[in-house]
Amino acid sequence: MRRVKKILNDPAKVVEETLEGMNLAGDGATRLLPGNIIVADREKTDKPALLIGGGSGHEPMFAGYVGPGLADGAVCGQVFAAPSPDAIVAATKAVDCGKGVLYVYGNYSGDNMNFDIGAELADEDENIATRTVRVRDDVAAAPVERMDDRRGIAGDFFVIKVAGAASEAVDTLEELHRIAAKAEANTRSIGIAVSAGSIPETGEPTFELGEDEIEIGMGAHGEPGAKRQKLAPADEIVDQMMDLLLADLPFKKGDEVALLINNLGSSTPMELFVANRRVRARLADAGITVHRTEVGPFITSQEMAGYSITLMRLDDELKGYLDAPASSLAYSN
Amino acid sequence: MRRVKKILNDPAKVVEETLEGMNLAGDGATRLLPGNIIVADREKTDKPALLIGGGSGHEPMFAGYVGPGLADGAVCGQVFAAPSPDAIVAATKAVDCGKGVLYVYGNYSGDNMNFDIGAELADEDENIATRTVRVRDDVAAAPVERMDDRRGIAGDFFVIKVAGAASEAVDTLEELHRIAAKAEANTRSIGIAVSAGSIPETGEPTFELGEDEIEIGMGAHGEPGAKRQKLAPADEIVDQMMDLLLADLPFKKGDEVALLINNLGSSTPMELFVANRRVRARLADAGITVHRTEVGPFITSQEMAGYSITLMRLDDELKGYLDAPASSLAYSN
Amino acid sequence: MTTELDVAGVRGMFVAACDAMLENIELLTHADQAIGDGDHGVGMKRGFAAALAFLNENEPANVGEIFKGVGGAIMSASGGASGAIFGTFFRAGNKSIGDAVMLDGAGFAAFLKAGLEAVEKRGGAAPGGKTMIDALDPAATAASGAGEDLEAVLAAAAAAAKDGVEATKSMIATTGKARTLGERSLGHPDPGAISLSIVLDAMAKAAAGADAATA
Amino acid sequence: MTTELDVAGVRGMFVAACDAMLENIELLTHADQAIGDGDHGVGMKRGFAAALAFLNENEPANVGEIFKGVGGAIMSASGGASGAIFGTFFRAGNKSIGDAVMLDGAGFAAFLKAGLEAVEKRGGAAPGGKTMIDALDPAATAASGAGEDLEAVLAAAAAAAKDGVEATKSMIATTGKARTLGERSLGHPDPGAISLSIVLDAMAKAAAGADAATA
Ligand SMILES: Nc1ncnc2c1ncn2[C@@H]1O[C@H](COP(=O)(O)OP(=O)(O)O)[C@@H](O)[C@H]1O
Ligand SMILES: Nc1ncnc2c1ncn2[C@@H]1O[C@H](COP(=O)(O)OP(=O)(O)O)[C@@H](O)[C@H]1O
Ligand SMILES: [Mg+2]
Ligand SMILES: [Mg+2]
Ligand SMILES: [Mg+2]
Ligand SMILES: [Mg+2]
Repeated sequence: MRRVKKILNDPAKVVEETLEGMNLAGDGATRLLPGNIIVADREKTDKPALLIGGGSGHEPMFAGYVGPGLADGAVCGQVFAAPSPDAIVAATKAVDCGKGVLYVYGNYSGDNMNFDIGAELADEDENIATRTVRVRDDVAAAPVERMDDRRGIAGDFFVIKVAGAASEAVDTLEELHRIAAKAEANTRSIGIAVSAGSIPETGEPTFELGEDEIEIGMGAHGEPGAKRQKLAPADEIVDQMMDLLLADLPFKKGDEVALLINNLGSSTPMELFVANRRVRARLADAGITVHRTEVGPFITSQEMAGYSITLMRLDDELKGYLDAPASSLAYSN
Repeated sequence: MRRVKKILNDPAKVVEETLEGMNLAGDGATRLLPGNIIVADREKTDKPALLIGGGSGHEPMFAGYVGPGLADGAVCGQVFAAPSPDAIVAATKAVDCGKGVLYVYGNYSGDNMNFDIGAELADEDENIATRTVRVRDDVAAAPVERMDDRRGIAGDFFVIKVAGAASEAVDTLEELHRIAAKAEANTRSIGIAVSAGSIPETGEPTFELGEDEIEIGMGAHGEPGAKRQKLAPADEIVDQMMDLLLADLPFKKGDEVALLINNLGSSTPMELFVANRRVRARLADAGITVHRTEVGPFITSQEMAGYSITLMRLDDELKGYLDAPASSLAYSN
Repeated sequence: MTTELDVAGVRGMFVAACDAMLENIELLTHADQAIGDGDHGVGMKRGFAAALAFLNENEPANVGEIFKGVGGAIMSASGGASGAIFGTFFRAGNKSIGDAVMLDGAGFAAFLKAGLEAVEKRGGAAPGGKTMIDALDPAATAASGAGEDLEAVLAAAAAAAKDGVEATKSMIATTGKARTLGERSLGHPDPGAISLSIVLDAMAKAAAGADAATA
Repeated sequence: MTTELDVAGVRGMFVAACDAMLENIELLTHADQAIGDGDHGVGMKRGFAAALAFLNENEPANVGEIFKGVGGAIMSASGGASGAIFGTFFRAGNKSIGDAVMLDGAGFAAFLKAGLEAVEKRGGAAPGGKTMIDALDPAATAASGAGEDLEAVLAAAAAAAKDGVEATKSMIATTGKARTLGERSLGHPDPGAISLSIVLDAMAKAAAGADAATA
């Protein structure tokens, strides 16, 4: 099989070296702890804390979103593999300020199991209360009746942004959980891909697509989507995506939304902006207004070529937290 | 020749559609004018203005850096082609506040000629004074004795950031020019690539590299670099780059720098962070401290895989402008 | 027949399982590329290498400590779904076997039963969902009907797990990253099921070999 | 021999040049891929398509207006180095020819000389730098020695430009995007020189054809 060309050292150490580089890029804003944990380097304040995490290989997600107004820490697994319970417990201890810790992560069986074990250990061994919000924004993964079978993709970012801002503002873990859960419940995404990413350690593309094929509903690890079809003009592809997305929550006339177009890796920014043009036309047609747009690499899937579209339906509370100041390696506001 | 797979509409209209999408993504912060011009949508204040521009295909450069604390406008050519003089004149008129306009762009013969013609027309027909700073940061393009033969790559960003902040603070075009020229004079970059980008309208890779080859000194349009060699571990590649970079200005013990690691397109963020790790080790060895780091896609070259490293040597004045607040589609501070 | 093994024997059986896993990484990678995200091989490599290190660097006082150490090593070094699953699976052996210093067939069958329950509880998956449970569940059933003799129990479990892997080919995934493949997952075996089968097969062979050596 | 052309004849000669350029886009693309950034073909396509539109949609009153309109269309539609260069080149014809209503060989030779000077002034490149100047400079020289007859002057200029293109193959680029190629630019012709040669060749053929038609 074709081996992917990358500029790396030992692929087995890529996660450790990546996190070292990310921590250094923070120029003092973060600290790197054993177990592939990055935490914000600031005085502990008396607040419920936010811990995020998941498999690596999606940079800048998760460690790029650690800082004031965002997460207090990120616990990072190996490439496409959830972090282990002991790392999760160590990260939980590191971020807890005495008011407990909210976990926000994508809904995958690996993450669910490892964070759940971590939560049990944090409770039993460390006496730290935790709550969990699993992001299930990918409409392609399962019908709406089976929300729990849906995986978390770029919607992670909006939930993290809202939860990060809320964690600075509210007093209890319950309240933080309520707000993050509301953000999650109002977020929907759909992804597509035209070529595969690869895991550095294997160096092989995780799937194969024909020269003129596109996968609608592609997941952030190259998991298959809703369907595979012939490549078509951008406007047609975006229309298919928007049809699935708008129908799902559903988003309705008069809704106000935040919009995120996420680069899964090596799509050109041009393609994302061309898509945005059509997304906005569709939203205007549907009578939906956009409060805020983000375009760029928020959660990548190695060098996969493709992108996803995310909408979060807003109310005044969510809007306030979304607009609140934030500062981190990958997102400032 | 292999055709590159992208999600576009009519490739001949890709620049227009991209700019439409970029303008919409600003959610009201910018306006799109005829001639592929994006300007900040704000009250004209009594200040020397900053106009940036160049060929398209490098998104988010240039139109992504329009906003308070950054450029007042960007004039965008077709893919990899400088904008025409008439568009430059129109953009000059749109951003001028009565105190003249500074042009900042990369040093390419196409940009130089078109902006020079534009400047002559702005002077003759519109009575608008202009000054120019051409960014010549690419150390691979020519020896230091022939600075004018060097092209502008990711160093554009630092010069734009400093000039944008300065344009809000100073009173005259001369003073703005002095500061931008100082930023330019203190900025050096070096790029590498492992695979090519393509121009949407031709759909063909702009160069070919062997399966285990890397080009050291690759330019932002796929122009060849200093040399082509076998791929090696990241640390060795970064060492080669740092050797060229540090020797050039030269950067010396005790210097304080800003650091930018720019994704040329489809390198994975992991690769950039792994590189940052080694860059920081080399800088520490050389007794150079880093004031601020940026990592991500600042000036891309379509889907080229590769990255560049940029250093700007700082003094208190440059540091102040670099840290000043800025807000735009692609960079906020 | 190897009726039972002492602590050193159990340790040897686990070393054999680790070795077998480490020899089959590419197979697991390709299985996960076909219907998952391609990382099952590297995950198992990290986990079983850590388990091997544990076995090489420690002197377990009883059989339970071996199960606990191996499960803990896999859980913390593998990460991912399979780290939690295989970690949970082996650690269940510590609870069911505890500080026993000998492992016989009934003990191993009890471990498989406890492991299955723990995995089902942790992951919420059920038989038929195209996971390692579809190798584990038949293995546990076969083991519980195979008497007291360790070698016989292991042989029965390994054979049943192997059939279980085959059976996963005709299942449509309902759990994990293969879920959205739907019908496209047909024809491919489940990667985690393959891993379990490799482990049980290596253990069965080790137990048979231990017999030959001491017979 | 076509000694001179009126406004309609000059217009026809430019239409032929535009058509020839538009037929050779891929050639130009590949030439620029070899030593530049690959956009020369699409740039010339935009420019000469705009020039053709100008020619089709306007009724120029004199020869100078044709040169000015074509140069302006290319300059604003092409962009890039070649837009400025070819735009500057053709616009120089307006200054040298002005409101004349006939174009003869001496007039064309004067245009090439003025165009060369304008291009050198605008871009700062000199002969030997592997640019379109290496086709234009010999063409201008050949034209100035070829007398008054337009057809003869064009034939001489076109032949010299063609040789000029050949000569660029053995030059090392010192300007533009091919500069950093250094010795690697050897063996490849300069894309802009090819364009100039196509233009002059098409004009020469058009002038010869115009003759044949009116002979
Ligand atoms: N909930 C679950 N219950 C049992 N086994 C599971 C569960 N989820 C996943 N698995 C097993 O884990 C295997 C995948 O492991 P791995 O590739 O390492 O994890 P990931 O899905 O995180 O990439 C699957 O083949 C399956 O056998
Ligand atoms: N300074 C210059 N003087 C004369 N011709 C030039 C100059 N710079 C570039 N050219 C011509 O322009 C051609 C490249 O055109 P094009 O590919 O359209 O521009 P770009 O370099 O902006 O991509 C070169 O082949 C060369 O003939
Ligand atoms: Mg995984
Ligand atoms: Mg160009
Ligand atoms: Mg997997
Ligand atoms: Mg070119």
